[in-house]
Amino acid sequence: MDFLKDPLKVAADWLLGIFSGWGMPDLWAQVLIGFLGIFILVALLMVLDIFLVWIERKVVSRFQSRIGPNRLGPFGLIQPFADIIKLLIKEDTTPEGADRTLYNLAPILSMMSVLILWAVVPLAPSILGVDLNIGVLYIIAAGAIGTLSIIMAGWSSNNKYSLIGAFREAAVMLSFEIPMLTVMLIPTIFAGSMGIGAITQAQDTWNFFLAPLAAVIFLIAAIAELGRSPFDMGEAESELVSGYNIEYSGMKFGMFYAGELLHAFTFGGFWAILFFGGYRFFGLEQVSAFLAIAILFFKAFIGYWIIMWVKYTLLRIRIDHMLAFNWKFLTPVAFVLLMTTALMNALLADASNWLYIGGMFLSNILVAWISLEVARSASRWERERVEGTGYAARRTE
Amino acid sequence: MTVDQIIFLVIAAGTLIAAFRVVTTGNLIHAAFWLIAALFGVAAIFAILHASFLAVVQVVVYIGAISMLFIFAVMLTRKDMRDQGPQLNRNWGFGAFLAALAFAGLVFLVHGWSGVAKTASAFPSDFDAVGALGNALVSPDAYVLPFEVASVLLVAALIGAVYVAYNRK
Amino acid sequence: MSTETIIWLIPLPPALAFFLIVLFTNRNKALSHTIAIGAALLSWLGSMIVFARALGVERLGERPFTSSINWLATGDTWFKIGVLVDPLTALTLFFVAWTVLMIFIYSVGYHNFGQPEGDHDHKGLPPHGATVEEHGSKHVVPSVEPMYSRFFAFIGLFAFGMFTLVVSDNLLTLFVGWEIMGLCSYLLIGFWYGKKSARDAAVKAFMTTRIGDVFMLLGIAYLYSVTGALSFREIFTETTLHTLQIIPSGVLGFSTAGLIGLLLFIGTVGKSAQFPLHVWLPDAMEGPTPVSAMIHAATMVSAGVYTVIRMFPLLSLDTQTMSVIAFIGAFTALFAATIALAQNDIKRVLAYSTISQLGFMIAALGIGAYIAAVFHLITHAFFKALLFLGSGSVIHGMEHGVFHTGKHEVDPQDMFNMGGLKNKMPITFWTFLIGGFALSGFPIVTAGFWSKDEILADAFAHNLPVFLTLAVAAFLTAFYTMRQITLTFLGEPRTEEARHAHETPWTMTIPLIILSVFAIGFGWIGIPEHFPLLGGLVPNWLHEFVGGTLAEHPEAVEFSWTPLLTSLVVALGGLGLGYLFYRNVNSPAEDKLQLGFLKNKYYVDEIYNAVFVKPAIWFADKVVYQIMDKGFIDGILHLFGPGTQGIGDGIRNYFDLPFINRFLGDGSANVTYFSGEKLRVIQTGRIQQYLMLALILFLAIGAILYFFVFSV
Amino acid sequence: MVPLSWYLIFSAALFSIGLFGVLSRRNLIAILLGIELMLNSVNVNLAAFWRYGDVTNITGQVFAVIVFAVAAAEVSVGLALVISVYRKRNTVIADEIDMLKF
Amino acid sequence: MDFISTHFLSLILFFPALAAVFMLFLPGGENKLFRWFALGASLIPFLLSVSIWFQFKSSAPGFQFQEQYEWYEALGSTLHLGVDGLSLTMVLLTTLLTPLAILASFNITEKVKAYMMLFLFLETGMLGVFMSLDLLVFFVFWEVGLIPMYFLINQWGSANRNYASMKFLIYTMGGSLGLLLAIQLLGVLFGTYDLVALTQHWTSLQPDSTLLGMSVSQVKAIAFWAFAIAFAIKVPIWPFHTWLPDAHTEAPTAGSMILAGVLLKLGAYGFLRLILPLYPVEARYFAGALALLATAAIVFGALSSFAQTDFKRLVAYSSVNHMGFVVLGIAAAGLASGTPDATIALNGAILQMFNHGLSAAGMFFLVGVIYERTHTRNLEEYGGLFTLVPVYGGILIFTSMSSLGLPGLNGFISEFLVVRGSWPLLTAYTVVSMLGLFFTGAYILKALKKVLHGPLNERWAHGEHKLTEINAREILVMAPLMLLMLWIGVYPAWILDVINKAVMMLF
Repeated sequence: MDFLKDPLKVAADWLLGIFSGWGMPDLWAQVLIGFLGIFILVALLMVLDIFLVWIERKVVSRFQSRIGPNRLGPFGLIQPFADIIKLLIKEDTTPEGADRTLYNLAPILSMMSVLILWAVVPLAPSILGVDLNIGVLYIIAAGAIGTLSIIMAGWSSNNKYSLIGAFREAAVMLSFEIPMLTVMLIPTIFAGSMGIGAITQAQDTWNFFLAPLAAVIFLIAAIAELGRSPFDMGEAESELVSGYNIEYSGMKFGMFYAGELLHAFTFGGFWAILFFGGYRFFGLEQVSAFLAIAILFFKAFIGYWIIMWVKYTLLRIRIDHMLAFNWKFLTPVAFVLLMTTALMNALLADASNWLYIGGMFLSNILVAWISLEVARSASRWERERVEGTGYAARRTE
Repeated sequence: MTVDQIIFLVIAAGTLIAAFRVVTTGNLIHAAFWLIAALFGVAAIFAILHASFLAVVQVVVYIGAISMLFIFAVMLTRKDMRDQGPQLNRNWGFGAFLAALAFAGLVFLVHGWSGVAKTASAFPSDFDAVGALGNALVSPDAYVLPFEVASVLLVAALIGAVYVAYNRK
Repeated sequence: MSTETIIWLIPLPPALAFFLIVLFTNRNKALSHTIAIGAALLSWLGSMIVFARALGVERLGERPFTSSINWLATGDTWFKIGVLVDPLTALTLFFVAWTVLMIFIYSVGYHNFGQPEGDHDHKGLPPHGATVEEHGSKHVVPSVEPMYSRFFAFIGLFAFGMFTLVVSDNLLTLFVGWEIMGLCSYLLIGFWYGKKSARDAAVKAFMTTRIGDVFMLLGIAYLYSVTGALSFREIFTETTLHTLQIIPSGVLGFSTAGLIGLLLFIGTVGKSAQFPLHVWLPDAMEGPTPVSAMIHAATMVSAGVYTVIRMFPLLSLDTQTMSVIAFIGAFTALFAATIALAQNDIKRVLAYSTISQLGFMIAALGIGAYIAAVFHLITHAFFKALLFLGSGSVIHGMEHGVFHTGKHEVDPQDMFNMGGLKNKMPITFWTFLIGGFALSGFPIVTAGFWSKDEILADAFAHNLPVFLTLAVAAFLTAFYTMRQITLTFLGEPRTEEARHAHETPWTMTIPLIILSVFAIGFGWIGIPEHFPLLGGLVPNWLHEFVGGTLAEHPEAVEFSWTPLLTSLVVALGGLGLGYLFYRNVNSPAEDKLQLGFLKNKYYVDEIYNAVFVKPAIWFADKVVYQIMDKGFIDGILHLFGPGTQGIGDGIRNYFDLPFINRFLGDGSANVTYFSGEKLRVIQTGRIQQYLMLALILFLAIGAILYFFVFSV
Repeated sequence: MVPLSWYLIFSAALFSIGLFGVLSRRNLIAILLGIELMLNSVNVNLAAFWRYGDVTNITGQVFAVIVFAVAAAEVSVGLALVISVYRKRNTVIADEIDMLKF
Repeated sequence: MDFISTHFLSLILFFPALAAVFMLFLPGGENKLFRWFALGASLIPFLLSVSIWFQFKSSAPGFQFQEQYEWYEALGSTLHLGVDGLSLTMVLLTTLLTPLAILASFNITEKVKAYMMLFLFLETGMLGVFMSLDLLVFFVFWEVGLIPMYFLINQWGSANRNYASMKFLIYTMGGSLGLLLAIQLLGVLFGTYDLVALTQHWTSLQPDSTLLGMSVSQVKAIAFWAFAIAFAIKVPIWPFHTWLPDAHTEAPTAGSMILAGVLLKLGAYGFLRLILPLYPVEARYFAGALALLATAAIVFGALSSFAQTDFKRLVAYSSVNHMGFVVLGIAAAGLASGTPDATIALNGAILQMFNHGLSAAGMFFLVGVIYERTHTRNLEEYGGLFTLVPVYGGILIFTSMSSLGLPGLNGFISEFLVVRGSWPLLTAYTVVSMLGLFFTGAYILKALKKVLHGPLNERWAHGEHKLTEINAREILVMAPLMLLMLWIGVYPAWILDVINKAVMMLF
């Protein structure tokens, strides 16, 4: 039973016993076990990544009324492995005039920025890499490294398309970090802690019901962070050929590609963790750690699926519209929402549970409605100004 | 020499080398990337000092934002991709001398200070540095006013930067 | 509802009607007059209820209906206002309510409600008639008054003022109602403000009465400061009256009561148009209609007399004051009657007759005939209202003729343009005749006879000169009344217009009929007990009832044949002579009484203008404003400017310029310039060099501080 | 255990390197880079003094946070100025921007 | 909420000034914004003062809502605020009239921002005078009220504005020189400027001792006249009144409203607050002289007004006439402080201040309304306008009647009380002043006759000069004033009670 409940501890104790048996000092043994744990987690993630490729391809096919990979293995399940083999054996090119160090460093950083996120993901009540008390900030910090990798890649490729792509992507990521961080503070308010584990534990009621608008904003900002359509500024195949990773081939490209997919899945997971209770599901998570992991992954897949749904449904938005959308709409709304939530939290501190939930929910809806109304009238104003009709035109004359 | 010390020395050396490259390398983009390396080093130093909040904020703010801005600025202020001509001015020797003098003066001061040999005390149990920091920043008894002033400064800088860099054509 | 509540409520409906009409319904004529008449009806109803209940109370005078509330804070105490209904008030309420209601109804017809809008009518001018096509031919009919709603608003406010005055239990609210009526008279006289004569008359009316009001205000203040109260019930206590009587005022030997009474009486002189403040009333006939003129004549002027009657206990304390009152009343009665002889305007005759009749009442009070004054006040109100409304009806009928012929230069109010209207307007004629006979004191049947007879009897008993004066005035009254009736109704029509006049609508005739009933019947409530034949058939109810108002019940005078015969002779003689004189007179030239000084009202207006108005304007403009303010005070002020400037110039030229400017100012600038010239070389413009310089200095200073300052 | 003096010397070195950059680099952006190094060295000092003093007294960290804010503001405005100057003068070399001289 | 309830007065006092400062930072050119902002900013003090009106306990002695802050420690002066029934009435009047004046000036199109700011500063200055219980602060606010008005006249006035504004400023400043010296005399003598403390010290001085080399009574007489002249100029009492017609006539409409509505009250308030308590003996001694001047103001004011052909100047002189009654009441009170007669006279005087604030502001506004449409103030050029503008005409008649003192409206109550109070004390003066009351009617009717009645001047009936009816905003300005006029006229107890209790406690 212990193993089902807390497999990590059982395994660690077992390994510690073995290593001690070899006469290893405790400190070294623990470091070794830690490395081992990291290795296993990363390895599992890479395997997952392979299947993500398959899932992505299958899903996009269904969206586009195609069947997708179906030749290799049942349902084409072997197809991703074939792809990997292709990537591995492909020629590794480096463009002329490239800044070699940075060129080679960029894909590694890209992959790394995703993988280090999993250090703070609470997979189960007992399985958590590091319980950082500033986990929320850590997520953003890891995103900063992703930005760095893209800039590196774009600049070092000595290609103007990739440079432009990198710039656009970096600008987008820098911008959308702000609403993202802002709405991530809302679960922080509810939990009273920045730690991801604590946030999960605190969700007796899913945060989604307390802050639906925050969840939506987080999802939008996450899609922008990921650089996926409709915010795929960095790649933008039709304009920049392939953006910052244009000059990459072989496994270096593979790392970018895998990084992006895993990144999307990871943010699906964070969405679930921050707003849908993470591994929690009516106490089922207490039964077994494996069940908890399954619950989390199920939720993460739903988030991932929504992200894919958006990607394959919406068209790309122009960069200036996108930044304007962020700075003039999303960020102010996030700020207002944060303040509203803080205020409501203070006001409803002593209220009963249902009143608390209701008040929070209604205040979110209210903020959403007001901001949509404001946005609507602002855009009508703008349209009339451009078209030269209505009050706006007369006013500006 | 303990493990701590070794780790510190390694990080400090890396940081200083990176910093040195920042001021000496001829390629400005490289200088910016070296700066990122140096900042990572400083973040690591923070981590060693158990200032985890500072460490993460160092990454978010400096690496995530400030260094990106530097790279942007470098890109925006050049006609071709590579740098031309010397990167140091005529007086660099004198500058180096002054910097060395400053370093010497600082070391001298540190050396003469009585508290230099202090050792770190252990963290009290159940002391939450991040929580304490958060409370200190928004508590009216502590630093809410500087905090607010800083935020006003940031807003002013934001608007000012937009205004200054805005292309009026 | 308790009686007190009803009394409080009586004045309110007309005031509400005023605000409703002004604020909301002034565009809808029918709604406006409905509201106004409805309000008058409510007030009428309230008055009748109160009157009926008052009749049922034994010894109402000692136990009147009264109720009051706090109004003004005066130090430790409150000044209270309230309502009071004693027998006098009850009777006054009775006739005021009736006349007001009649006037309201009458106005509907008079202002041509239901007729088309005029062709060229302007607001502020009387309607000029409208052209309508009927049976294929165009003809002109009277047009509706353009400011119809406004008229009803004004008379509503007027009614509010009158009711307030009547029901109030103290002098101050009485004064409030008094002044509100003054405002309304101003507004109504100036109703057709487009006419110069109308607006001059309005200002004249307001200013003339204001002279009286100012004195009355002083009187009120005086009374208030002596007794500390203004409520009638508090003043008319024995101790208070006694105090007032014994304290001398220090002016011309009057007692305090006498002086206060005189001041209050001056107010009445203004309001009731007694000599010498009578000049406004004839001019007030510029008002749009006989209706508003009647309001002034039959109602508002009665208020003056009412006030004197009200204050009778106070006035009667000082014989000197009483003789002044008696003198003014008697003189006015005669004076106005003589002027009335020579007037040709049907309304002006009535106006002067009003002044004259008011003089009768005042004189009656002056000789202490309290009940007679009240009696005549009431009967006069009814028959004079009847006469004014009748004259309005005549004018209206004449206007009809004017519209028919289209000759607008013909004055529809000039009696010499009428004649023979008896057949054209029978109802008007008969009611007018009743009113005229009542005014003349036609024996036995008319109310006027009984009241006038009582005054004469009292005068005969107390004061012979007054009796003689009044007798002459009564004779003249009968004479000019008959002159008026003869010229207007009898004989043959003298003009085409008179030939085409015809009877007025029912809204105008019904009030005439109702009022004529009162003009006859109301006399019977006050038949003296010892009157031959009739005395005692009907109990002298009035004497009993009204007499209860006073603390001491006044004794009825002994019956005497002399005044009775006198009044019979003057009434019948005046009427007969009048008919004989004017039977055949057809133009002003044939009228032998068109004497210059009578026609011009003894030149009083001209004298006032030359003695008071012009000098006042000259004094205000030339002396006070031009010479004193502009010339003298401002002149002194304007000396300050040049003086200060001289000093300033001196300081500037001999100190500032040479010393401060040249030496200190320019000198320091020169020094600064020179040093700047020499030092500018180090300004290279290179930021890093500045920084290095700063750093060197910093290090140097730091080192110096460290080694030489802090180490010591 | 790492002694406090190590941190202080490390930060002094970092500071001096930054100072050298500020004094000697020609490029305006490079000068700003130097300034960043100097600010970082200050933060290291603040954090070190916090750690080696009374840890419950959080003032050192608060100061560091405010230094972050100031640095961010400084960089944004500084770089905006640089870009603006570049637009106007077509150069980012500090020595060439010397209009403000005698 | 605690903060608000403990800082009512300073909130009312400084809110307009803070709002004015805030207006500096509003973007330029947004006239609409400035107007509404200023209106809103002036409404808040009004709401606050209404709220303290209801919280005010009129039967409690002394000052209420007191606040005291360090201000000028070296001189012993503190920022001491407080109100009693007397000043509360004036505060209410001020906070009521300021929003109305701002609303009245919505048609200003030049330099709107500066205009609105000046108005808000003006409000603070006026309120400060009414609220301060410290002589030095009193003086400071006294002068603060002066400067914005100077600029209002000087910048937005009509043709002769330079002369008028200069006259206003120099005249008033000249008067306040003596005031400042006298205040300093008191302050130096006792080391405090606090009114409550000073009143005790000052009145308890022995009359036979010497002070500054003179006998106390001499010093007091000099100080009395220094105070009295400063206030007399502000009231203004004849013969210091000639600045008033000029200033009122040249000021913009809203400026005249405030000038007549509130600024004149500062002088009368000074008499009540400072002269009567500080100099009871001198007030009694000089009451006759004061009454003489008041009577002169009543009579000559009315006569001068009657002589005018300029509508606004006519109204301006009517202020001299009406304020004469205030001073007459004060003189009566000075003569026999504490007696019931004096109390009634003072009640009347204070109520007259309030009433004149309503009616004069209304009259000036109505003059402004017609002037804005016709661009002339000459009475001869109007005529028959009642036909064109019936609503305006009705409002004008209503307001005129209030000014005339028609019973049933507010003016009558206060005039009656003054006459009643001063009759037994100053009989002769009261009788003479009745002449003024008579001429009040004369000039009011003259104005009505010339403007509304008579044959229509065809110039205003058609074409480009066609007269337009008073608009909704302007009616909105008049509506509260008219409502109050009627209310006080019909049922004055609500306000008179507060005044009466204050007077009973003060004197």
